[in-house]
Amino acid sequence: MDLTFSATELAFRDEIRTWLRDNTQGEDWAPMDTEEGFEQHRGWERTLFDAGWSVPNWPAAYGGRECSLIEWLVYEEEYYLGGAPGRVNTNGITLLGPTLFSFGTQEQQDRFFPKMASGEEIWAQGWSEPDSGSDLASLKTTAVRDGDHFVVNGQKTWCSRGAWADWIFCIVRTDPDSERHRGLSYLLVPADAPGLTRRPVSRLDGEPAFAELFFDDCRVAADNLLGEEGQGWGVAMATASSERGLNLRAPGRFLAAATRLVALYRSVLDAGTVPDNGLREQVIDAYTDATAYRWQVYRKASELMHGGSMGSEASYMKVFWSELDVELHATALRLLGERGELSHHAPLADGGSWMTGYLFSLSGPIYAGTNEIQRNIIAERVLGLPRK
Amino acid sequence: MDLTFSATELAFRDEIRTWLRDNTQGEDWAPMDTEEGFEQHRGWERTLFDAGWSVPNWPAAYGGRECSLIEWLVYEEEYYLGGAPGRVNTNGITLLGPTLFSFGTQEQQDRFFPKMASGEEIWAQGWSEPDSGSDLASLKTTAVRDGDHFVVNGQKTWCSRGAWADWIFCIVRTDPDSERHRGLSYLLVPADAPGLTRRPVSRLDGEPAFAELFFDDCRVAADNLLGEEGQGWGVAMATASSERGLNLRAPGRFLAAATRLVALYRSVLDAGTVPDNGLREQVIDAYTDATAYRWQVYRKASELMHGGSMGSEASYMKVFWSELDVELHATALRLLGERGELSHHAPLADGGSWMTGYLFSLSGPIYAGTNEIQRNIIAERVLGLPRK
Amino acid sequence: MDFRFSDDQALFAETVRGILANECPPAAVRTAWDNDTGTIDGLWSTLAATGVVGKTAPEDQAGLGMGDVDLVRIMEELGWAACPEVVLEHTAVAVPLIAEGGTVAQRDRWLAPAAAGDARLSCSLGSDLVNGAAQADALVLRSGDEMHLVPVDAVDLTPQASVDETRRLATVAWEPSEETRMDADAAAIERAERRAAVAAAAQCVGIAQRLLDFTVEYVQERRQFGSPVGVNQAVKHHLADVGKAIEFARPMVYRAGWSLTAGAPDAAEASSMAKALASDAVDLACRSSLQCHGAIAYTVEYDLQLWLKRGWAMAAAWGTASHHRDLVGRSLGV
Amino acid sequence: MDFRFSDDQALFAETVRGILANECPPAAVRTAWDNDTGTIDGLWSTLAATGVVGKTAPEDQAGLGMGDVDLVRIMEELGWAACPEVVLEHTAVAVPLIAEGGTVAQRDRWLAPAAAGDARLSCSLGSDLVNGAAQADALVLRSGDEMHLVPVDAVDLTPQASVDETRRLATVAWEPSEETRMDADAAAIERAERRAAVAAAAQCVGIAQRLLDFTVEYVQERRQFGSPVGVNQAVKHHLADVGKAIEFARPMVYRAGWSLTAGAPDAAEASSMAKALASDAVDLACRSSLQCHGAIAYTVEYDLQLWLKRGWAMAAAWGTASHHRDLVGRSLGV
Repeated sequence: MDLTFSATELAFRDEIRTWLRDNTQGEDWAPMDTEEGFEQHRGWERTLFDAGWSVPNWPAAYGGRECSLIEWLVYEEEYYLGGAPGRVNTNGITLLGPTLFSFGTQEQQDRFFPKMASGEEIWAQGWSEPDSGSDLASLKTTAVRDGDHFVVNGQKTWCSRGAWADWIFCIVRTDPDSERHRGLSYLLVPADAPGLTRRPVSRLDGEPAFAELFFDDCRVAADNLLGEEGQGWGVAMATASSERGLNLRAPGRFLAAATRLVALYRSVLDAGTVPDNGLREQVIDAYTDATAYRWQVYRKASELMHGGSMGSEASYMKVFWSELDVELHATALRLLGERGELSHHAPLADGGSWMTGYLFSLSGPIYAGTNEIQRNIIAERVLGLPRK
Repeated sequence: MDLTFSATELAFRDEIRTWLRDNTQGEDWAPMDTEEGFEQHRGWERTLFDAGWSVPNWPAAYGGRECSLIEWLVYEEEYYLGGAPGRVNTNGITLLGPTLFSFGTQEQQDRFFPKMASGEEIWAQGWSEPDSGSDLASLKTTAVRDGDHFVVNGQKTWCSRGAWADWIFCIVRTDPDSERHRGLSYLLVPADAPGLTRRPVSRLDGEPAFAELFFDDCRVAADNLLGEEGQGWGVAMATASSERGLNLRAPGRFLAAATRLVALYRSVLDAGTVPDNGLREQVIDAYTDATAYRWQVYRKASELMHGGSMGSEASYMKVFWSELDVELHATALRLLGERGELSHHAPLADGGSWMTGYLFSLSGPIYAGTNEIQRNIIAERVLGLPRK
Repeated sequence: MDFRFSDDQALFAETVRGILANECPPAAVRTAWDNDTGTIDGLWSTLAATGVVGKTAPEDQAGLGMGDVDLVRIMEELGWAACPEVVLEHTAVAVPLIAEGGTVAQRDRWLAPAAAGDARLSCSLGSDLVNGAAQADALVLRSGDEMHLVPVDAVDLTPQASVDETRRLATVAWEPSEETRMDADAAAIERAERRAAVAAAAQCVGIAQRLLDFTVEYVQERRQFGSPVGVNQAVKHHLADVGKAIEFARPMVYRAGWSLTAGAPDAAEASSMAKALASDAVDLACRSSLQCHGAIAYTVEYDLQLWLKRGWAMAAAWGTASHHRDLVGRSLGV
Repeated sequence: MDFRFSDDQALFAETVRGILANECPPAAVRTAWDNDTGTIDGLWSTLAATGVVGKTAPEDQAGLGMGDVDLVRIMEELGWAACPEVVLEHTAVAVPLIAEGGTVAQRDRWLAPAAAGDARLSCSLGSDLVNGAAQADALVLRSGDEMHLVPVDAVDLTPQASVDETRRLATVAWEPSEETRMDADAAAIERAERRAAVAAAAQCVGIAQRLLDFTVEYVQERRQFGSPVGVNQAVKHHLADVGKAIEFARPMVYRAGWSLTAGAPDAAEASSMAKALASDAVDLACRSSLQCHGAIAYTVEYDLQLWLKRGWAMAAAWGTASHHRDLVGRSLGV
């Protein structure tokens, strides 16, 4: 065990820190899920890409710098502590990206990765359907082969960033007679495909961050199949448990938020408005949990870099970071007292609202498999409790 | 709504308060579940009985004073705030008692109630079996009719106060071919019945508070059947949901404990050993919850006194008081810091140990139906969620 | 000791529930999200005509002369319906404070119109934020140890957006003067704070109950993996815990309302306990109802959000659980 | 940055695990409950022979000269086995403190025998209670800002019963003198406090893991309503939460051990975070394992109680979670 950052890792840290300091000054960021904000954030993706900081852990051929997993964690810490804007192409880079590396053909990788890295093509996820949320395997959207195309019919929903995305990665049923996990395929769909209609849906914070997608004899080139036809479930599950996927969410965001929370507590304490109970402990807990999450991630990364794998234990990660995030923001609201209800539109909220962050955090225990399902996975697959 | 205590209720309060003050001085109480303590507590039952304070809500004919439910709650509050010793015959008076009122024959009531009230006969509950805990209906102990007797064979366990009790109220299978809830009967068994062997089992605190009961062709007079043969499940369930049963546990105990907790916090605060975080809030929460429980119980009592009934909502009560009790004691242990681990045998624990109270509290979420089962009942029978 | 509401009290609450069912369904609440006033057309008049608005005004000023214990069930119903009208600010806080601590001129000028609903009042007892200030005719405002009654045309308002867009909050710039000053002493101000806490607590209980009702219905109907979502024990236990939180906050709220009306010695402690428990209950109800719904409830199109956002707002308004716990601690001497 | 233990570290922990499986099964722990010493016959000698007891003593004093990062896995194993020997007090706290802050005479007198296990030490850094004092040859004790090393025949002990009867606690009456005084300065004492916290945290993690292992096995086997108890989602989620608490306490403990050995700037903060998380983890493990067992675990006959009581004791010993959170808060400036 050696928890010293190496000279290489430290140099890497200095480089990203300096670059961020020099490149994140002065701009006001519109919310990402407005039309204006979406394009503004797309521009930021390009800025990152041009400097080689969009996908630092990717191969150089696709705009990366092939950094190690540890360096990627360092990058993420610096990114959030530096207050840089959110990444509008996260769904592409962290969800589809690893899957495309594993299952994509050379042609597909060459076609999609450069534009994904530069933000020229922003990706959204089209998995859920109105009747298929937690129970994804019940999905009904069909894609029937017709020559060198698939003809897609059905409806997708809760498609994050779907209102303005350029491409959507979908799971569809290519064998109409199949049931449950069989007969599904993973299909990459251009947002301008004929027969695809999008309806923006406003998220809890009022921004149109979701879309409903209506496929009406929508034709998609068969080249856009990712993995084998009928093997979509396996491809999708690889995404979910990928070591660089959502479940190994970098600790930088939570450390940055916990640091902001500590600062908020100090400012409220100085103003004399914080009652002398529970809140101090909650602030300390949030900071402690963010730190524990940090070391857990570094530990897992060390194992992954040396041949380890992370299967169902990823569910521990997802439950922990998502509930930490909710508690952290709930504590901030308590600290704000009666001002806690203000939205980010309120002048008193000073441009950044903890309520908005709280609303965002509340999606964590729901998406990518609810925390109830994650706990089932922990109990059954990590601890070995009986399923039935 | 009128939450003023009436003149009668206030006079009642004064009377019990004065009597307790005059009659609880100076005696050292051995733990109830030791042989010595058991007899000492039996003597206290007699003292209460002689003064008319053993079963104040019972008919005068059996030693009560026919007080109202509200007065009984007042009595319990005074009892616990006055620091009077625990009631060794609680299982008889509060669990079997209401059932015997509902299902007992006149002869049975005349036979059992006076000695129950005076402590001459202490009762224990013989329901659970090694393979039948939460799933009580799977019990296997049989009682086969033989003339005017039943012949009982089988094993009971977790029989609280069973080591020295005089009588045990049991559920047994009188129809050996029956399954689940059918074919059960409720049988009152004298502890000296031939063929009954008892083995004391030490509780977590080391006191032999449980017994295992072994029935080996044990003969019990058929007169001791409570309710109809084969209807034992219904009789047992009436016990569990009785308005004066365990689920309407009087708030006095928790109010008294919360008051002690506040005093502990003050003393620790004065000594300067309590860190400035969470603990104050936990103390306030415990006191608040005990108060909320108090008003909830008075509210339910008001409804019950005027024709209302409490069915499955009793599960709310059981979950609330049992978890309040655990949290309250856990908070005390945190306040005690490194002294929290001391048992009541330690001189520094000053004769009364919060750890011992904590151990006791931990049985609350387990017995009389685990809190997991209570929450199922709430969801299914109060809220109407589907069973399957 | 009898904890049951009188028949009159129960009947009044039922009447209010009926009115709100007609005039304050979710679609109507949505109009208040989008319109200029944050209120529902005609609802204030109906509530005034029924006696809700003037319930606490003195009988010689066209009111019903009733107390907090008469209000708690009504406040629950207002919460249950997510009613956006400023009944809390007007009826539970401003009117009783003017009745108790207004000058003769203030009482004569405002009480009768307020009781009739012809004048609309809002108030702050110390918070920066005043709800519905722009729609009010006058505001009850605090300046240090004094309370003032200020016509709305004498103040400058800066709108402050709430997460709940029916709550038209504003910060207020104004000048205290001898003319605006009320006679209310510290004890009267403290009673007003308790009234606000209890009324807000009752609304929280109602909001929490609605969130629970909504969610119970959803998990009975929504099917995943071939069964209703509600068969899952995790869902059952989430909702049982919400039910428990409501079940034990409610009698505390009733007790606090009674203690305020009766002047019982536990009035201060009980009202803070009530708001602490009710804020926690609605907070839990928000979180668990959202979680048990899943993504469907994470949109503004689905009606649950109306109660989620009212719940978050009311959990904070008139004192967070932390604030009221602190007050309980002070009264316990810790 | 590499978070993996070295092969040597892993192998040593495996060796200790094997020894404890042989010499410290539940039946042996029960002998320590009942006998005069609170220890298991021969186990101390075995641990000494293996190098556990002398692991932290300087190499020139017959020790292995290792640091906290080398101890954490061993401490976990001691917790997992509910080992009643005073390795924490002796090896993790007393020996390093004497090595660092003992006088030359004290070092010469005590370190070599302590490293060999021939002398047994216990200690307090401020607590009233000293574990295993009567069985020790000398005690490291605090008097204000000073540390003293006192032969046990120079103190008066009053036994203080712990809920865990293998923990033979005592209060100590003694007279500080020039002869007993150590050279340890404030920094050395603080390092000792951190070492104790990290070692105790590691034991808590091991105890919690054993409680979880025990309970997983039980709920797989115990049947009610025709199925294993473990099919119930409530049981699954209780145990998933225990697993989560352990999973996130463990790397924090490892980090704290490394930071102490490396003298990293986060050593104080990390060790308090570690003990806070580990105390909470073992506390949750105690409560949930008891609850998932039900009545069977509520007896002294069933082995779970050995870990429950060790768990409650170690959650409190060397600083409760509340105490260590307070220290974290101070280091954060709040």
